[in-house]
Amino acid sequence: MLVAVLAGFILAALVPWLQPYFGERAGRLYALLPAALTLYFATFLPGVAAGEASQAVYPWVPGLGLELAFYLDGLSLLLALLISGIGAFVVLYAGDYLHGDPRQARFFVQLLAFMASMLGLVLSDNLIALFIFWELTSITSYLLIGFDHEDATARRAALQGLVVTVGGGLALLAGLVLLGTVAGTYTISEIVTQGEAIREHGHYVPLLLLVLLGAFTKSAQVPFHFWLPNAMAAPTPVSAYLHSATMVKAGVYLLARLHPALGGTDAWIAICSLIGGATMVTGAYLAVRSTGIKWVLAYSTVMALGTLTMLAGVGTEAAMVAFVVFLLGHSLYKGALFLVAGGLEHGTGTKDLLAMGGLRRAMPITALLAAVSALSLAGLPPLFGFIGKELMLESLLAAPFAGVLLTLLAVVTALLVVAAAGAVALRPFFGPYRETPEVPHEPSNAMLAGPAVLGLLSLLFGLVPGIPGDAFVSAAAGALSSEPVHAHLALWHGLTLPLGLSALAVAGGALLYSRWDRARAAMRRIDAPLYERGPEAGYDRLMAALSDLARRVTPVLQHGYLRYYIATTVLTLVALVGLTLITRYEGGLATAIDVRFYELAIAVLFVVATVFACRTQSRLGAVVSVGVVGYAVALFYLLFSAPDLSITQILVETLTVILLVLVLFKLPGFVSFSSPRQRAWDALVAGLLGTLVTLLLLVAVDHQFAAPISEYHLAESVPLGHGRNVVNVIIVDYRALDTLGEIFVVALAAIGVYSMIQYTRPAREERS
Amino acid sequence: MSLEIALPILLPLGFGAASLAAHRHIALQRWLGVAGTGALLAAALWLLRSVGREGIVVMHMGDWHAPFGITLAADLLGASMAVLTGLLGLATAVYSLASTPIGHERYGHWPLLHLLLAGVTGAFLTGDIFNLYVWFEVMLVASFALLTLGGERAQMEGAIKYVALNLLASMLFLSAVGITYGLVGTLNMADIAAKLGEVDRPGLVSTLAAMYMVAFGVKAGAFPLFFWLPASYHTPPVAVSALFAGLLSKVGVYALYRVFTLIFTQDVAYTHEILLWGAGLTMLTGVLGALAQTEIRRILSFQIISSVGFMLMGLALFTPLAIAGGILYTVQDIAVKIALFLTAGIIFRLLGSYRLEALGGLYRYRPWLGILFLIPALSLVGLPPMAGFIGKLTLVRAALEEGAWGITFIALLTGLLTLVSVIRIWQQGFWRGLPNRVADAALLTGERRDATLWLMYLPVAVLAALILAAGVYAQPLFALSESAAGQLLAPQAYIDAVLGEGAP
Amino acid sequence: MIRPRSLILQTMARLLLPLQLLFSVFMLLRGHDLPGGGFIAGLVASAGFILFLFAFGIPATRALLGVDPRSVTGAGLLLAVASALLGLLGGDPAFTAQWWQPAIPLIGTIKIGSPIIFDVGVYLTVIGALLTIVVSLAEAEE
Amino acid sequence: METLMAVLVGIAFAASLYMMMRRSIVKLIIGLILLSNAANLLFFTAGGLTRGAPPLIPEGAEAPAGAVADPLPQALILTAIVISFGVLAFALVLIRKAYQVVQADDLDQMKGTDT
Repeated sequence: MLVAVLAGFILAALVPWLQPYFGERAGRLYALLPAALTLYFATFLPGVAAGEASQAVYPWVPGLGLELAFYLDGLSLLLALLISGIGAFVVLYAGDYLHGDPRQARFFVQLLAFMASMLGLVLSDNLIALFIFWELTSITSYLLIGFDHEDATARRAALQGLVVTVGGGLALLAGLVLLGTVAGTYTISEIVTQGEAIREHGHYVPLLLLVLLGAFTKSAQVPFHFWLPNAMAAPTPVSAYLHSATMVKAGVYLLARLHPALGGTDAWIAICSLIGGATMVTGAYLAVRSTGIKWVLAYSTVMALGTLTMLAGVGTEAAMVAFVVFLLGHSLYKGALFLVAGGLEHGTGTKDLLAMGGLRRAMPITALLAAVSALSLAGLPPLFGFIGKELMLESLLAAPFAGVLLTLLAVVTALLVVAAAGAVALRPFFGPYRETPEVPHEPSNAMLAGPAVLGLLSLLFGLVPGIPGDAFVSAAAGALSSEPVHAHLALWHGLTLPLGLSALAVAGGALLYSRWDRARAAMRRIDAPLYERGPEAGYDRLMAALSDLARRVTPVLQHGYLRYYIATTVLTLVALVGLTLITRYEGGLATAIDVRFYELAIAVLFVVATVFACRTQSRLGAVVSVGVVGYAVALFYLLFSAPDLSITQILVETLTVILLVLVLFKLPGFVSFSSPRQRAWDALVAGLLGTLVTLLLLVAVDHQFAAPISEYHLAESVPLGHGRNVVNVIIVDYRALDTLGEIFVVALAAIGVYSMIQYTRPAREERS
Repeated sequence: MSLEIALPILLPLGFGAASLAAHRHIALQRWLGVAGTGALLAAALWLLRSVGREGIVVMHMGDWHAPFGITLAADLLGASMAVLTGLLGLATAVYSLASTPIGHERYGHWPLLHLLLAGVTGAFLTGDIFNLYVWFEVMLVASFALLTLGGERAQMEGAIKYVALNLLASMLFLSAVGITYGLVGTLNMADIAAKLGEVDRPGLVSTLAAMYMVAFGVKAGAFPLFFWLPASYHTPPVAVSALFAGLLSKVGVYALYRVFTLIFTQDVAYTHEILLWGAGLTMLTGVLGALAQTEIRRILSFQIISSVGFMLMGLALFTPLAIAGGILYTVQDIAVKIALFLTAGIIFRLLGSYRLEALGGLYRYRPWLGILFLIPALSLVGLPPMAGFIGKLTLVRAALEEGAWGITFIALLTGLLTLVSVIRIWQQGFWRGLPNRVADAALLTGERRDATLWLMYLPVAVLAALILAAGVYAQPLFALSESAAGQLLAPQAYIDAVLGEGAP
Repeated sequence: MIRPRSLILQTMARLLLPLQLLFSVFMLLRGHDLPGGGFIAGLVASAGFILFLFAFGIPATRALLGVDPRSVTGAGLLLAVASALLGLLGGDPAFTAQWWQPAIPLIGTIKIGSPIIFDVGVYLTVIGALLTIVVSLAEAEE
Repeated sequence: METLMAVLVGIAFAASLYMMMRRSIVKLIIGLILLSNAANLLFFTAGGLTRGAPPLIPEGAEAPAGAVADPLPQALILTAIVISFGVLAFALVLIRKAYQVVQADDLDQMKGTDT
């Protein structure tokens, strides 16, 4: 199974080398991989139908609980088949769709990597591994949406999708880690068995919210639905893939997968069914309102995702069966419709439904294929979409929470979707013929293969629902609930309430389609204000506010004034060290005053010179007083038994003064730039630091917890160090490494000085 | 006798001295540059191998037994950091062959490079607090000189802030060392830890801890002490920026890790709480700064700060997993930052600008460069399958296990904002078409060839491959970080190794 | 600053330089036992050269030195590093002191050790570095 | 004496910081020089003050006669003095160069790299 997941990545990595050899035919070659994978996964069907699950575990980072664990049950098999199966057609289709495009190689790299990530996602049995694949789908789909990257719209859409899904992904990460911590394992198949313990844990609500946030952003639930239609900027094969089978399904897949662990609580049911229901209606409404073919389809996808979320929320056995059937049905018809839309766009040069008309003569096969899949979308018999819709209505009527409301929403949705399906399947092909930018023509066979097969399946599964029913619907639905499920799918359930509601919806939808143009105009009038304050405007405003915040905050901190940097640093020191000292130190200060007269004299000299250096307006005065401070320090060293220090200090101070003189007299004289108020404030900060240092030193000299190690140095200096000046022995022997560092510092300073003075780089000098 | 611990310090010192002595012979200096950094990498790898096999490696310099002389001591953290120093030194040296202006080479680029690395490895490997100060200064003065090499106005303006603030921090550090010596009469860090461990005065020890925290906080670029970093890091030639970005602030972080696991562990509830606040604020201010910038190197400079927040977060949480996460994050971040800066240098070579508004067309003409950029950029954001993801995952997991909701939220939010800030480079520089105002895109489009460009690509490619490999095959790095964290949290072993069994 | 090349200064510098150099070597060698050492000695020697520089200007100083001060710095650093490596050659840790006490006719027994070689390295580095700084500054002033 | 010295060190720190917060780069350098002296003096005081007993061992003796000053802080401060000298020499030339390229002594005119 590892090979199955990795194969896509490996092939993606090989594409840059394969492409030059196979050129235009490369797409057909790559399609062999997903096709082979479909066959491979199909071999699991009998086992899964019998209720078995396959597992494979490869260690990855054991210390983190991260392993490449794969688990194949009904649910993951269903999705794996959809991904690889539709993937094969999409790859095949893309080769022709991008005919002659020099970026083909790039496209296939991204597409194959996306497919592999998606497979990894649905097969992972480890929360972290699932998350890794989850993020990989976000990244690869970012690259795919932004494929036409020199177009600003595509860039914007790609970024929007990335920010929304990665943002949600981060919440998901926290949620999954929390879930793993609560459950004590990251293995999903173990987690789902301990649902009760998890639901009763104190962290249940936060972790549920985090996981749902991740799932909802990925699956474009209200109010995060806006990124999905914008992602239409992607080339059509991508849209098909992203929207039909895959990325957006990742969120609802996660809901389904974790349902046994997290589902069934009031919070779960309420949030999922209400958000799902709202998304469903919103998606359907917006689909009717749109005129771009891909937009209609994208919004109807939003509708489907909302439906699935709602069903996952309802969570009854019937809802689970409806979930699986609806998911399968949607993947089939939506994949086909996107490929048809791509064919239309390819054949006519426009995406606008209003610009098309009467194409049934020029593109009869396309028209037929569109009709089949659109019927399934509209939920009309005998197509598979009908079965899904009936099951949904049935389960909603029996929903434990807000059943009436949800049913009502579903009927309204069904009505709207019928109209939208009409717009897609009827509008371009019937009515008067309209001129399109390109002379309409049928797409190539490779491009028709996908919609044909998918449409056929919609029809076949609708007519003989036992095929999917027996093969995996029961098994998949069983994975969603804790108990085994036996689904009996049938086209005809008798004259039931759902059937009546469906009929009502179809009639209403047909009516709406007949007044489509007027209805759209009315909608636009009504909802215009909503658009200005809708979620997408919110996203834009949030991003703008973010930039604005950054641009406001940063100059407050990084303002360029060195003196405030210094003041901030010092005040931080005073705050941290000073507060610690005041609040936590228990003990006294050294106060013994034992001062000789000459020491006091030097001290006075030191203070006077220091203060003078600060106050003087003359450069020479400053230099001299700095020198005096230095010599006073040297005197202290001498008085307190440090002759080496004293000599060094005198020599260094002399040299410093020489350098100061050499440099300062090239510079302007002292000027007071600061106001008296500024100076007072600076003096306050400086005074705080001075006080702190004095206090610290008083505390330090009052304590000595251990005898200094220098007793050893004194004792061994002659016998082992061969020297009687212990300071020098320390410098060249005991601690020679310090001295080595020190001379390197001096040498480095010399290099720096030399280069600063001697080397001025001519402007824009480039190396030849 | 463990020669391998002295070599990572002495080799760059020797090569630096030799490069200085050979100041007239640039070709020779170039050879010494690559050979010296290569030798450093080899020696550091040898050291890491020894530490992995035998535990902490110790050398008492001058044969003066600890605590009387200076003792070098390498645990897994120190040795790994030395390896990274070698790796990045080599990467920068190779990159410099093609990118450093000839005048810079003539006026000291190569000796400065070696000596900067010597200061960095010295800081990573010394076991003596005063000696740490000395290596800080070696590193600092080398960085001063590298920063100002070229003498442009921006460099001078940045350097003044860099010098003043770092000097202030050095003096604080020196004062803290003085007070430490006054209290316990010793300088060996293991000995300080042992002796302070016997002192039951948490208030006093915490005060001292706060001094070190501020001093190292400046060096690390933590909030609110980071100002010098964004003011200066974008001003020198890009190879130098890269080296600074990769290594310098990490030395400050390393020093915090060292003293706050070895010495100041008496009042963790207090000191590490402060660190945690610092970590969160550092992340947020750093990433907000990055969002406000429109020039690649400035964006990256602020990102350095934000990353430092993540490193501190690991230390502040102070659990084995958190520290492992912090180390892992630090290790990958070093490679990430240098790779990003080096990529920025390639972009500059191709388009002649670092300003986002003047970039474009890179993905169309240089898709491989795009991949080389995306790998470290995604690692920076913390997205799989890069090494940065493993680091961030470990940190988040450690934080959630501790119930540290606040820092988790900030860390995740920072991740998202980081994405927004670096993806702009991608959107503008790589995805957008070539803007009209680009003066000369002949190199980009391949109309003009540049024979040395591969020397710039090579180090980036190697680093990107390592980042990707460390993310996909994450177990070795994670295990290393885990063991390193284990060593840090069991300081007695370090103390015993340095002072000898049965030491006080 | 380097204008006034008075005769007195020149004479003084000419006289003082050898004395200061001699004194610096004295400080260097006695440093192990009494106050002094490589750094102080290096400062003293540099002071002599700096005085000479002020008296006679840069070309004369360069001619007197004969080598680029940067080379002196490099040589001093190499010597210091080499003395650190001496210990490694003997199988001891770096910097391990190696002492020899050869008897030299007329002078008697003297002690030579790697710490003293190290101190000579310090001495040379300090001279080289200081002269690099001062000479470049002086050059910039002209 | 330690008490007096602590006060002196505090004054030196305050003075150096005050100078570092001026707008003039020349004053900045004066502040840095004072700062390094202040830090060295702090170290010296923290290491303990001893009058008139330098850590020298008389000719012929193996160990010092009686108590002498602690040699270790002295050696460390020596190192610190030299390091500070190197850094200050660099900083001094840096401000000179900065003045040359910016043509002003005012730090407020040197904030182009921040914003």
